[in-house]
Amino acid sequence: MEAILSSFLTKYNYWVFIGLVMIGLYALIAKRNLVKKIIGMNIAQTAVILFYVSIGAKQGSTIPILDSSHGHDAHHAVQAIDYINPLPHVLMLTAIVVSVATLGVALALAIKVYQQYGTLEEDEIQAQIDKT
Amino acid sequence: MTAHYSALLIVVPLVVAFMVTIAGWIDKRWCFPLSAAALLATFLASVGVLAEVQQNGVVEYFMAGWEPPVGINLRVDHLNGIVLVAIAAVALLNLLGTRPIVEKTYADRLGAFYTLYILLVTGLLGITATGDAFNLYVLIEIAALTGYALIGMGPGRASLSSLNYLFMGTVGASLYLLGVGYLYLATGTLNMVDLAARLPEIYDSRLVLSAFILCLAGLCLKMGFFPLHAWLPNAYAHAPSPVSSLVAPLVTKVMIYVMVRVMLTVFTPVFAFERLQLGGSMVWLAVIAIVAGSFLALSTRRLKRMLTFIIVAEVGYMVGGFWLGNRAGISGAILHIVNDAAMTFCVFLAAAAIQQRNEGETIDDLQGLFAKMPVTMAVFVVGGLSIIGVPPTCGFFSKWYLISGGLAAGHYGFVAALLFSSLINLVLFFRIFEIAFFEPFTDHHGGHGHGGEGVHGVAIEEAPLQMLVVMVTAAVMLFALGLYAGDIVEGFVTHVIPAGIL
Amino acid sequence: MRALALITVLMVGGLLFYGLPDFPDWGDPVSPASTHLSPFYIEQGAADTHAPNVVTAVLAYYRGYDTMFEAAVIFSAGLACFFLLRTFQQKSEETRLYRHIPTGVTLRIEEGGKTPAGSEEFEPIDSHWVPYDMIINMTCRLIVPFVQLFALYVIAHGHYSPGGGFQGGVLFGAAIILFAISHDLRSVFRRLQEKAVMFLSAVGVLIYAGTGVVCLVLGGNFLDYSFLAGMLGVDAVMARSHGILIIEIGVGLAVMAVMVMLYYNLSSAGRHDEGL
Amino acid sequence: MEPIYSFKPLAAILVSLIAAPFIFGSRSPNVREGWTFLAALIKFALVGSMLPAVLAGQEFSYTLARVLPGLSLTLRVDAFGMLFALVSSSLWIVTSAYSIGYMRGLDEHAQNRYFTCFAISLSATLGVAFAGNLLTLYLFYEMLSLATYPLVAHHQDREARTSGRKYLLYTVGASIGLVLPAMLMVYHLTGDLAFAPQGVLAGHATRTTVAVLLFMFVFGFAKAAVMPLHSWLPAAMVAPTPVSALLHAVAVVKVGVFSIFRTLSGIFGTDLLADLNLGVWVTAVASVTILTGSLIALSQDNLKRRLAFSTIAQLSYIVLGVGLLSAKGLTGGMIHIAMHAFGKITLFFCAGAIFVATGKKNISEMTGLGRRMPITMGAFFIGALSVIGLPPTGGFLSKWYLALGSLEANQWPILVVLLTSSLLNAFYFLPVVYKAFFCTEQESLFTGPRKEPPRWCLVPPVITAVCSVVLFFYPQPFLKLARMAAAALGG
Repeated sequence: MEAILSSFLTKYNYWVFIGLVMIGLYALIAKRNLVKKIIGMNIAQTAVILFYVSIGAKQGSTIPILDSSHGHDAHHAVQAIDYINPLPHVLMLTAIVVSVATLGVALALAIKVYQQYGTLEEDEIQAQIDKT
Repeated sequence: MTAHYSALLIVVPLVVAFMVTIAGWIDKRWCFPLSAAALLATFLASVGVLAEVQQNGVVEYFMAGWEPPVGINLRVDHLNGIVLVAIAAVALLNLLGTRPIVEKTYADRLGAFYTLYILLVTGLLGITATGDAFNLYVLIEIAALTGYALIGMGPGRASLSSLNYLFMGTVGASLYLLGVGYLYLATGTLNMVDLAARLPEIYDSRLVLSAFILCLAGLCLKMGFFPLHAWLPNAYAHAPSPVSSLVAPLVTKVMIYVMVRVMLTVFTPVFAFERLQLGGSMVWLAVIAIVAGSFLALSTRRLKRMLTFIIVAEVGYMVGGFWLGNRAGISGAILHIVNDAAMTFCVFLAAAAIQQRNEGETIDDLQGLFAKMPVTMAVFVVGGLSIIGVPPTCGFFSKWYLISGGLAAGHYGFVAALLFSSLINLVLFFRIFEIAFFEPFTDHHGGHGHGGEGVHGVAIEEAPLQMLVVMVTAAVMLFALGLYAGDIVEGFVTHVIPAGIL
Repeated sequence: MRALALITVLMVGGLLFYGLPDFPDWGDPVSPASTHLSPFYIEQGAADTHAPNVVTAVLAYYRGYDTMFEAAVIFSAGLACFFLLRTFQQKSEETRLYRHIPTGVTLRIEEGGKTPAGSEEFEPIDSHWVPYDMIINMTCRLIVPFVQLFALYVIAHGHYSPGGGFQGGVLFGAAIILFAISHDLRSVFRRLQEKAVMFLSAVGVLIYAGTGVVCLVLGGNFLDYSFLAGMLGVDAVMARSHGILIIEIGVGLAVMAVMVMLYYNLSSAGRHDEGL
Repeated sequence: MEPIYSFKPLAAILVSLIAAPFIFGSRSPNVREGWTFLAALIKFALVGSMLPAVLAGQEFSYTLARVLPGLSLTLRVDAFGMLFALVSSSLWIVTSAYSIGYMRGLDEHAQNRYFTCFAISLSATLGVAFAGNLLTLYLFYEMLSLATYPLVAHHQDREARTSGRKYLLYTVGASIGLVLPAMLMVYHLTGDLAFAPQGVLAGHATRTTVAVLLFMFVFGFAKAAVMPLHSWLPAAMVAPTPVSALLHAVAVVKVGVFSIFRTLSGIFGTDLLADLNLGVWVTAVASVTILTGSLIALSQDNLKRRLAFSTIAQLSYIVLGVGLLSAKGLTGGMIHIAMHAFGKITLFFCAGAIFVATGKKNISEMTGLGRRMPITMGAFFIGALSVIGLPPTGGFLSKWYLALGSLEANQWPILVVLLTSSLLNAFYFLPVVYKAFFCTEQESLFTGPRKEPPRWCLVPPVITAVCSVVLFFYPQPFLKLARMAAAALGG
């Protein structure tokens, strides 16, 4: 128990991300409304972003924008330990864009489905398909 | 310029894609020639890269001039070299062949169609060429997004199928992304080769195992490996014909390539085959996939749907062959990636031509088609024979390797599944041939009605010439790939497989 | 379905939890992720690119190839929405609706009826009730230029502070969307046509990829901005800095245009009438 | 001796393949048949031109493509292959002539397709004859199955469709299900599939494995119609008679037994089979097929079906020949390919000619037919003699050798089987002839003057009947080729 507790305390970010992934996936699979599914998908994607950003964190460091701003006075060396890991942020910028793009296309498809069937409930759509 | 071939084969279509959008708003007539020129250039570049690989071994290209792991690199070896050529060739041929259909169906949004088409191809090429695990994810999403859009424009249930595909595809890609994240957490790098170098010390870590399973699960979902295939038949069967003849041959195959790449290059066979001992269970899953795919294909009478279930079975071939973990099996899987792309393209293009001519979509609508569309049906027969695995078409030779892999591994279940699926394919295709050949049948002996010249009895209504030329080229390719199977394996595939694998 | 969902979720969750014990602690400064590659970026980034914002340096330079595809992804999304939804059919002319601009009164004209004279005072509308609120209208009109200005700042200042093409582009797009929400789509179309949006999105990404191609033509590898030095008349490091700015502008354009395009198509379901 | 590397074998195969599109595209029947004859004659000439060298002990070879590492598509002409090629290419000429008469006589539909498929089938047959390894053989074997499918289902009615399905299911099904895995297993065990005089399998496999492989091959080549995989053959009799004649008396079924023969001698090796004492199992299977086939033939009233069951029985003679594992037995088996071909094709030609002239298919309706069509029935009689194995016809020679072979192998039961079978053959053939000629006026179902079938249908059976007789007195070059081949196998 104590191990779990300490694991939770030292890694709570990761716990949260796993929870979010599970919530998102559950919504994506179990919900019968297409928009709810889309929301679930987005939650899962956001959870992944949280995970990556968590990787980048470093205790006692600041955002990766260098202090000695205009870079020319390079005489005081930059210490990597002072700044958090920029790479996950870079990656997540990409992932955010991807999730926005996916969301856009998903919504467009949902609109198309709605135009076609007049509903976004999967059961009702299925009933219409079975009828024909 | 030769040094830049590997970059050009991705950059050229990418740049042209944006130009096509612009051209679409200025003068639509430019869309097709631009696209065709771009894909032709890509094809030539891919051949150039392959030639270079053949001569000097692995070709690396450092984006922005930074060597990995700092920058992103393209890394083309024998494995992705042939896959690149296959993608470029199929994409180009399909573009040329389906032009009549596309220009009729999407006249009002031609620019968008061709842009999405080229971006999809770019995505696939990028997936294949890249040496960076995260870059792979971005490109998977490019290929996927454009694919959803193209598939969603089909008739009938296409938009719903495409939305389901989107859900599944996103989950698959997210799982893969999580896997990469776990790997990054464990090693601090994203480059495949660097990962492979840093992983062995921590093979025992739970992180690596979960990363492995996440990547594998994500990729299995993306490739439509049974039982994660549910999205595939609907999406591919309802897609517009010119799109299904592009995505059906390429997308799943590229995902299988990614699996092979990740397993061979990132995790290395030592981990994938020796430490985990996953092979046996994966092969049994593949057996189930093959058998289930075959039965599902038997159960439908819709032409394109049947073909998609065949793809489900074929995915089983390749996954199973790879996880046999021996030289013959992996060779067979890799060879089958190329061969299956060619033969799936062949049959889907023929199906596109058929559906364009007669509106029906079940196999019962194909009556008398041999007389009406002899060339199309001849191509369809060649494709079918290749899928059945009749020599000297290429399908036979990859099956040959897969079966010998199964024998060498002593995995008789896999051998039996392959043979079983061949027999089912025989039934599937001859069911179609029979209908197309003999119906509407008449109960007479001697056929006095036809006056001896049955061929000229029905007016020939062939597909447009452009399509025919492409189809015939594809059919000839099936024979060529078959007759040169030995050279392909010796020249390329053997270099891919690590020496440790027997 | 629920049972299936539960099983899947538990399996995925279990798998994710399985790896958890071997995770480094959150914020551990000596985890592999923080020690292998990132120090290089932090220590070298500014020296290589003159961009103190290391995220920008990595995003637009070291991993610029990724970012180019990121831009391509967003471009594809915009184009996909257009492709999927846009309908070009003319609406049937049976009933038409007009609004008297000064009073906000809606006119309904049955089939065969005459169009109101003095079209300066009337505008065609698409639904019976169109929200039209002067306060919101004016407020948004006032806000929009400032948002746009800020967006430009975010794009331009990406080297030195959090920001860059994506963020700035989204802000700019948001400004336009805000205008569209507070007025209606037609008024946006008068200022920013669909065709222009399409052009801008393509041109934006083309600027990015084209910069890469220029580098390639000048003898470097794709996206290696240091080879722009000769053309820009600066040293290699500065050339990279400029290169980053150029592609940030391209990204900004593309993202802005795509945001607007997504809104255009999603809000009107592709009909390009008044929208929401 | 080094084989002569020559393009000729490939050319001989390709001739009819190249002619196929021309035949298919022909606008008039005369052009089409012109192409067919041209192809047939060139093919025969090409095969014939290789004969002297082969008789002198030379071999020809040609490698098409290296399809798998260490395995290529290789053509190789040796004495046995030559024998088979000679039989099929010479009979194609005769059959082409007969086809013209038959197809025109009945005004059949889709004749272009018919002649095209025929040409492709012949290519495949020669390919099998000249195959230098098992893979090549398998390739042409499959090609033959597919090319003959439209011929079997030619009539496009329900019966033809069912038969076509059955035909495909048996031949392709068995080859994919049995031959392919067996072939792969052999490749896996030995790394080689070339036909070697003493096989390649020796020393690579246990007795059980060899036995399993043996049965997979024997039954897998379902074209040989070894029971229980025989029932496609009677079903396939719905095809037009020239198809039954050439394909189901010569090309297709002989390809089946040829393949078994080749595999057993070239892959397993006679010594291996003898050492493991497996030949006796092959002879047992063959004997069962011989006796059962003959018995069923007795009960058939439809002439073509009776011939089909007779074929099933006769084919197993050849399998029996290889099962005996003795030089005489092998020789007998091989020349039986030629002798049975000439005899059986005569019978089928006659059956077809009867159908064209009178429309009769059943034996019970043929009483007194000899008066109406004496030449046709005369040819039928000679063909029957040959199949029964009575002098002065070629069939006697092959049976003689088979009998000698069984004595050489000390297998008395086989001799009994042979004799019984000959007796049964006589029982089901001679009454047909007897009733046709020797019946009273009242019994005769045919009245009126002599009326032979059209010339194109009449001449071919006469030619083949004459050949059957000639072969008894002058069995060369077939006997010489068979002896050479048997000697090479060293049985």
